[in-house]
Amino acid sequence: MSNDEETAKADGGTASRSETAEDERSEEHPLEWDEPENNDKAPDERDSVSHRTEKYDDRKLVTGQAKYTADYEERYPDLAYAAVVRSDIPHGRVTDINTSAAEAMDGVDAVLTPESDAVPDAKYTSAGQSYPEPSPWDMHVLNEHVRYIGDPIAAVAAEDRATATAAVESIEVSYEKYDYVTDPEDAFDEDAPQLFEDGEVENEIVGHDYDRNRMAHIGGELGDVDAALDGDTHVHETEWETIRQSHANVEKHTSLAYTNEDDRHVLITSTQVPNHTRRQLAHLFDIPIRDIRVQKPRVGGGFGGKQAMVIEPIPLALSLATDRPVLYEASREEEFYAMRSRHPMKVKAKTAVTEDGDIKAIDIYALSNTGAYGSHGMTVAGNVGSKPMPLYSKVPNARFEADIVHTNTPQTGAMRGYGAPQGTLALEGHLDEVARDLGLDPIEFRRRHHMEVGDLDEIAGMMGGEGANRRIRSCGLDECIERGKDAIGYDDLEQPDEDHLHRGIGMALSAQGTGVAGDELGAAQIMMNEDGSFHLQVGGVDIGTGADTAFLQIAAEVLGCDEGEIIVKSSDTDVTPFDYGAYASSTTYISGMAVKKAAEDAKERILNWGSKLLGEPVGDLETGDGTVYSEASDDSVTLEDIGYEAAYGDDEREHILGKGTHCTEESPPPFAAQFADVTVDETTGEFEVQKLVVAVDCGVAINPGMAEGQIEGANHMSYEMAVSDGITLDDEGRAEVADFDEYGLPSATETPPIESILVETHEPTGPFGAKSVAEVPTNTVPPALSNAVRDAVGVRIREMPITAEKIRSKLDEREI
Amino acid sequence: MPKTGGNVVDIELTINGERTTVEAGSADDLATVLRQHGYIGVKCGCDGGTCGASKVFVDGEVRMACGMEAADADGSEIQTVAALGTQADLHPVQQAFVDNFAVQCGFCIPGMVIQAVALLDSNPDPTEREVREALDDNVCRCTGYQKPVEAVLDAAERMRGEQSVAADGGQSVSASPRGAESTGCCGGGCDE
Amino acid sequence: MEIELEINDVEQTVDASKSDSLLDVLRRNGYTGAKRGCDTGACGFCTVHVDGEPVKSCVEPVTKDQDTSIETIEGLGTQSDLHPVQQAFVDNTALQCGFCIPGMIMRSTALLETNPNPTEQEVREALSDNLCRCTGYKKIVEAVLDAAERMDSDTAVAADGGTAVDNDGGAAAVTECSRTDCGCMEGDQ
Amino acid sequence: MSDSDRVRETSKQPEGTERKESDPAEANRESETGAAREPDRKPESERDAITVDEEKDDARKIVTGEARYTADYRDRFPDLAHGRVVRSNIAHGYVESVDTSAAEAMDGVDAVITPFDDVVPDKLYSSSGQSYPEPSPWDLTVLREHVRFVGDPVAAVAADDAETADRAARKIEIEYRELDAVFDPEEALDEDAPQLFEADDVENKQSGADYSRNLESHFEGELGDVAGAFEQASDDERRHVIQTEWETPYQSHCVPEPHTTIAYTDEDDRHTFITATQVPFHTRRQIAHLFDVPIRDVRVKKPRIGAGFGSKQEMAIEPITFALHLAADRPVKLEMSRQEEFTALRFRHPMQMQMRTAVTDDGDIEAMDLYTLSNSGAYGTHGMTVANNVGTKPLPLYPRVPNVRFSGDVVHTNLPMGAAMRGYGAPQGHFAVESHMDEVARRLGLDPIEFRLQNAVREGDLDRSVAILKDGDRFTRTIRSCGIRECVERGKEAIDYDGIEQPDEDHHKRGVGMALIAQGSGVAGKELGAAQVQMNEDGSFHLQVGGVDTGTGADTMFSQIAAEVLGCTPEDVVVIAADTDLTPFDYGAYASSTTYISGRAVKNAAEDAKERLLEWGSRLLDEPPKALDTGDGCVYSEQTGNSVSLEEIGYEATYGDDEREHILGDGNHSTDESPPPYGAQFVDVTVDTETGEYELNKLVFAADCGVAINPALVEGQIEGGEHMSLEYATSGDLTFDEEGNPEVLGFRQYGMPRTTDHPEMETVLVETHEPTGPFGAKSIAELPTNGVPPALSNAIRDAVGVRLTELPFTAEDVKTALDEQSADD
Repeated sequence: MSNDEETAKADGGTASRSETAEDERSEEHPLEWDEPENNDKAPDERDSVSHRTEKYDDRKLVTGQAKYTADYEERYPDLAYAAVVRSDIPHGRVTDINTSAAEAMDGVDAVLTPESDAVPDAKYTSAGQSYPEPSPWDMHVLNEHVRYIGDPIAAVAAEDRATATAAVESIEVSYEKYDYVTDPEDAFDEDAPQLFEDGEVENEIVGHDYDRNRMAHIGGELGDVDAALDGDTHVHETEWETIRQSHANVEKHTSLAYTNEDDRHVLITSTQVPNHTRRQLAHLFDIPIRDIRVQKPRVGGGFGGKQAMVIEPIPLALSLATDRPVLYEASREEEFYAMRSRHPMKVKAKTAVTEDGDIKAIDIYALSNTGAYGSHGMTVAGNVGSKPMPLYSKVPNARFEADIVHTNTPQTGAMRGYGAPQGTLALEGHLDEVARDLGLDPIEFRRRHHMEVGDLDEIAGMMGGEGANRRIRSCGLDECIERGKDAIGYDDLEQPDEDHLHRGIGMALSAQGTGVAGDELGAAQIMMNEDGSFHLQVGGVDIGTGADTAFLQIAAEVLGCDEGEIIVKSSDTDVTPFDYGAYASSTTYISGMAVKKAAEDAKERILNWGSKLLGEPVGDLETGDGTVYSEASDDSVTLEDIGYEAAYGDDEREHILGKGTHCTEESPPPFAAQFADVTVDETTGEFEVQKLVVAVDCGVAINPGMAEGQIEGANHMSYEMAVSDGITLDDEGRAEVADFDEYGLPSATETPPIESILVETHEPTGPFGAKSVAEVPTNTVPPALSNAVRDAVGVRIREMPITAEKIRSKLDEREI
Repeated sequence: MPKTGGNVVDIELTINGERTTVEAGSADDLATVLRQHGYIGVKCGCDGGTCGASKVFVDGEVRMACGMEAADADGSEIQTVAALGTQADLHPVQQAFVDNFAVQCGFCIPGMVIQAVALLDSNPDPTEREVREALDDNVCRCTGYQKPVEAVLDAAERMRGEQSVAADGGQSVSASPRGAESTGCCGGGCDE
Repeated sequence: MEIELEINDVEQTVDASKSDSLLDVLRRNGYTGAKRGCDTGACGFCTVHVDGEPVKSCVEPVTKDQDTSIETIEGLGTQSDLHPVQQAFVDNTALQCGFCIPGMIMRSTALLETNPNPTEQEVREALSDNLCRCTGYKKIVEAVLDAAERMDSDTAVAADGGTAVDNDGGAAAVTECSRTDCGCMEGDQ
Repeated sequence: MSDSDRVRETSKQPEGTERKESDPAEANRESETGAAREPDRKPESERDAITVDEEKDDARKIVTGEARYTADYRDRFPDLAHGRVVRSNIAHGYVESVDTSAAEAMDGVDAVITPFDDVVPDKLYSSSGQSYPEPSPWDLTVLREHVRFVGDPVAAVAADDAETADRAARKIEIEYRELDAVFDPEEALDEDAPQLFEADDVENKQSGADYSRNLESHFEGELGDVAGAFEQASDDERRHVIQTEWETPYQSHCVPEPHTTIAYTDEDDRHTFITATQVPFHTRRQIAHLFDVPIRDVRVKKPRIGAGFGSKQEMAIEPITFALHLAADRPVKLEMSRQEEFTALRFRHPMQMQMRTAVTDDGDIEAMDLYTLSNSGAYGTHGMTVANNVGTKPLPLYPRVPNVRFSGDVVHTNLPMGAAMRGYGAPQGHFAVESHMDEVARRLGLDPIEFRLQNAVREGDLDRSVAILKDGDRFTRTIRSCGIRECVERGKEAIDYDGIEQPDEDHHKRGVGMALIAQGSGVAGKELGAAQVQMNEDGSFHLQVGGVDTGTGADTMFSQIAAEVLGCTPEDVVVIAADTDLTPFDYGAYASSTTYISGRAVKNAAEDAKERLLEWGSRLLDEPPKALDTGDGCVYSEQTGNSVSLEEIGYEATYGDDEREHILGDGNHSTDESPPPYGAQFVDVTVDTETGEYELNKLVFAADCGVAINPALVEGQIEGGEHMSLEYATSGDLTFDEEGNPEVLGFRQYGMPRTTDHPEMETVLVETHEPTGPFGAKSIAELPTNGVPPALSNAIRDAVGVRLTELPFTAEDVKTALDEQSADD
């Protein structure tokens, strides 16, 4: 979506459910998808997809042989190491940088400041989104105007890490200090210290008002919410608050930059978005895109933190300045205060519900604290509404608005769930509260309103324009709820023997998307070797999820060979076709479909050769078991025979190639039903989560083992949002967390058992029926746990994290 | 050539059975030194002994190599994950991690595997709780610990030889992308 | 043993054994521009300058080079700022596989140092110890003569490393030649 | 009637081959040969990126020493081991035992391998680097128990450094049981001669093999009735039968970069070779066969390579390197010494040829009969196919001769291995045919040039002699481009043929000789190239192509062809080539196929992408695609003059609001065509009749290679080819003692011409348009390798009247001939 369109929507874009328009929309969003026959395979027809195929890089990973960025160190004997000087004041202007001591040190190769020639002074956004980015260009690589404790000011390259660190410590920075503001509500005040001058920012976002520190305002409405709220209904209003969560990637942000003998500027970097990084670097350094190569090796977790081009410009600038390879590996401390985090938000939910329990209107407002810079500020806030609200697509009136505000606090960015966790907490906590207030069963209450197959989801389109309306063609919500209930033992919950212990179950639903509707692109190429094996080149990015393995399975299913016969090469901008990258849960759906198309393109040629060799028409032939076989005659020819014949045959020869590119307006939601079983000690407020159950409809799981892994990992992250403080800040906005010790990442003992349930549906627009899975289970534990505590002891915690103290104090309040 | 700070000292180590003298900066941590000598299976996820990714055996004890000065390891025997199994011939713990999809990004896995091996060495039949406790200082951001815990329990069974899985190397797993190496679970490691 | 020498103006101490040639030591220390073609001093691919003199480094015992100053191909120009001899080789398409070229260029720069205005025959004689298997030497000899013109007749060209050269094989650089009798325009036809 | 119809009619498709109809690539090509529309044919004014002297894309890194050849990757492998090969020092025998204990006991030795080790495959294979199944016998093993020449590899060592490897290699003791050896090919054919192979020592035997007579292959083919024609001629005094004999020596490729390979297995278990090879894909296949690993697990990467000239078509050292790597379990580099290059690697086959013609008084050739006896050396790689080319390359110069016979024997001796070398039999064949033609003319009193032009090929001729050894007419070819007469005319002018002045000194005699030359463009019906194009959002492109640049500038040529199609600059095309994991398939750089086959695949891929560009252009300009074309970095409309830049298209396709697409193109090319490039070689020589010494005053080569994609690079090919041809004529030879020990061990003993040995050279490019080639191009690289021996023989004949028939020509040879001549007088 372009910013212009966004502007139109901000100016009071409203939509209404007119019956006459429905027919047209049906044409635009048909229920029956023109799905190729081979896309819908019964389980027993699947040779590769929905098998628990071993993740292809697992053996390297468990033997320690896999190479992450820092492991390429040994290849570069003249490698230099980078370290960065960062602001230690929340707001101000750098008046002087004394680098003389650093420059005089032995082993220091370069010291860069904002003044240095090698440091670009162009404005940019680190967002790692498509072009033009729906994020403001408000950053510099190194900064004179610093806006939070952690803003980069100077950078050093030295012979070894210790020297680099020592050099950084020797650099003295003088500042003119400015007033600062760390609370978003305060920042919104007209008299608050201002982070950006009006006009200072390029590529400004809709609704910006920098005089009030607002980087964006968005909103959309379906029907007439105010009329519904004024009507004869119960109006409930609740307010929710979420934490500043750290991605806590186990592998820190790491980039290695060098220029090779072909004058190619190469970055080996731990990124989710190689192609966007390439484009952004080209912009920033004024280098042609074609001269930059971004290679993604194994990545130690991304979760959105590596969608941002957080550190790459620094090693590249240092490498250009020193004419040698430079490695920058952020410290763990920097990870917590100077990289990215989840936007902390305050979210208000309001509903109008009839006596009978019909929801007439949902109204959500979010105030998002984007921190010092605006990357992903608008789009994350948008998802607070556009991800959870469509769950209740049958509700006639809906409205969403958000303000995104700057404070002098660390930068936020994309993080798994991408606004949906904040929105899901508010909506799913709110609906639970409404149900209990009205004396309705919280699950049945939701069932009356939730999405079904055939629904036209206009809430998703409420903010993106009608083009973003979508038809729901797969929905396993009912089964998710049923199987989740079974697994958690919903109907036969036993209370503990001790009187002061109370057990309760909470539930929450969630929906996500599968890629950014209408703003994705994936592409793939396949080359057949003469022995019947294949090389698959795909832009898609595996950040540890197993995407490469999913690609292999999809290709193998089409080509009729074993996954081991395919060598995958992904995420190298010099070699692999284009891809938007690993974000928005797009990889299986978009890049996977591109792989499928490329494989089908190659298969067409394979069948052609099969036809030539078997003397039978292409229409009678199919691939399978490493052969092309005829269903009519039962004859077959191996892929190896075809490979040799095509490469070396006497008649015409051909290198069998396939190519595929995929984009779509579709973004079908995967669904989740989360259950949390909690026991609360009413005397202390302490609670223990016995079990988490999450049932997910991700369409057809290409690899159930990997899909379960995604669900469990996401649920763990979601659990952290419910019970951990996240990154806390002091009065100046300084992160109080410097290491894992101080960060509340639940450990193995602190994490409850997580049961993941896969509910298979068939999504006709996805490769072999697949939808996304990686994000949806990130959204659900905070509301489910809040609901469970409410169920157990009757008190409601709305401000995350849920702690014994908060429960205790609510219980105390209630007693009073 | 070491890229180190501080005075250079010679340290005698036996790494994965091989005696060697390495040069190290006096202030270097053991993880840095091991990585410089090609033992890249030792990962650095934090800056000093909190995340567990750098776990190795030092004289049989599990230590976070990044939280230990290399000089303090002088004269000791080190085992890294590289000493356990090869890709074609995995240690049963490694095999169980693979078969149970306990690996996503994999950055924490070498430390996790080392810790699991240590656990099963002292406690061949741990409870789930004991496994969780043993892995308590291994930070994992991808898996929610669910599958790693299952993998360790599975490995325990395999190593005790109690389950048929141990003999056929993970029956539930279809053909591995690398071919059929997964048959024969541990290449003899079962006997340990 | 340790040998102290200066390589491309950087003083270095390198480890070496008595049997090492200068070429062994250079390549081991990352100066791979000098190529190994015969190990007997017969092909010239390994030519570098030792104290300004062209030397076949594969038959030069490195022990001889204590305290000398070595210049290798890496010490001339960079890809974006070529030495005029390098520029002339590029512009005259005087290279194919390129394996002999570093030695050829080092030999040529030595020649032009002592004889800035050589005849074709002098160029041929100077290069007669440097073998080339791809080019038939024609374009190489032309390149060296061209480089001599550039360096001799118009320092402006030499100074800016031939940035004025366009795609058509380098004729543009010599348009700045002010002499009328030098024959440099012949290359233009 | 279109040209293509005519072609099909005249070339008489054999019954039942519907191939051409079912082949879209062929159909495409044939429609392009149609006179009405030939999108390939661009007048000079319309060419943007082709026929331009584009700077060679690696030139700057080469002149700064930054280009990386295989050995320069050593710093990427901190634990690299260095290999060394132990070779047989007897010409023929069996290895009885190998004592490796002393070597193994040395510090720093990582592995020692012998033919008896498990890690060393004992399979038979051919190192030929040809397509599959190789037209070469499988008669080699990686290390050899049965050694057949001085230089056969017996054992190998890997050690921490090269010096240790050297010392260890010297400590390996080998005991042999010696066998009788044979060094002369004629003697080898004798039934009583020592026999190199038992019949079951060889798999994949070639036609006519008879190992009891050391015969690797025998072949023959005939057009018309040769015996009848000679019989008729011998009975007719207006007809003449003339027979001549010719002999050629071993020639060394003298590759500047010795054969070098690094083999390692990466963390993905990919067996990887960084290797100086002309044939990455054939090497991959051969390695997989030999070591019984899947093709998919092998990766072959070609970095910059220090030329090949055919010697790196051979998989000569990769298997030993890989075996050492497996044994040492670390990366291993094996780099040949120059002495090994001169004694143990590969060479041009020495040959003896007989040529006989029947000619009328008027100079019409009625029959030709050519026989060659090729010395294949100890093994048979390329034995048959090189010998085949002795006839099938030069005989098509005279396709109108009605009766033609060509036959040959390829024989083993206990000498080094003949193999592919630039020219590939054609230098030997041209020496025989073109010297013979000159001799015929002079004996008949005809002008040697006019005599040849009277009989020489013309555009539109149907050439059957190229397929004389094949069954059926499939490879009979129609000549669609032929500039041979213009080559002769302009060559004459350049050498000043009509204005030669004799020297003042009486004993100095000056003469000019000429030879016509033809080659092919790829192996007809046995080539495949493929390419992929990816567009970046800024309007630049990545081109992935299997084609192999061995220093010729092929990568640059690819970028020019792609740029011409896509309408961008060559700089905007980033080329990634010759890496079996990344680039599409290619047969490799041999048989002068790269421009014609791989270049055409690049063109097809670019056109595939261009179709999408025009589609996007159409969308953005709102005009139909067929009104649009690419150029100047734009898609533009000829009708409206509107245009949209490739960058705009790139951004729109990648990030646009509507549907998006990564613009990709792929292309394949295979063909039965192999159009000959033509040339005329002129040599101006002065002979000292007192001493026999001679001096070359000038060489002129006029070439018709169709449209030269990059004229400066083409000139480079010609000058370099002539250099090699000059060596062949004047100075290159290998000699052996009576026990088969090599006497030439390095450049010092081998007569490779130096700068001062080179006469003035002048190159003339004659442009024709070959409709089957990319933008009209044919091949160039091999053509100029063929001309100097016959042209010099003819020039000396012209100057002093004597005929030299054995290469190389020494002053003594001339003197002896002059003495014989005066004795005859």
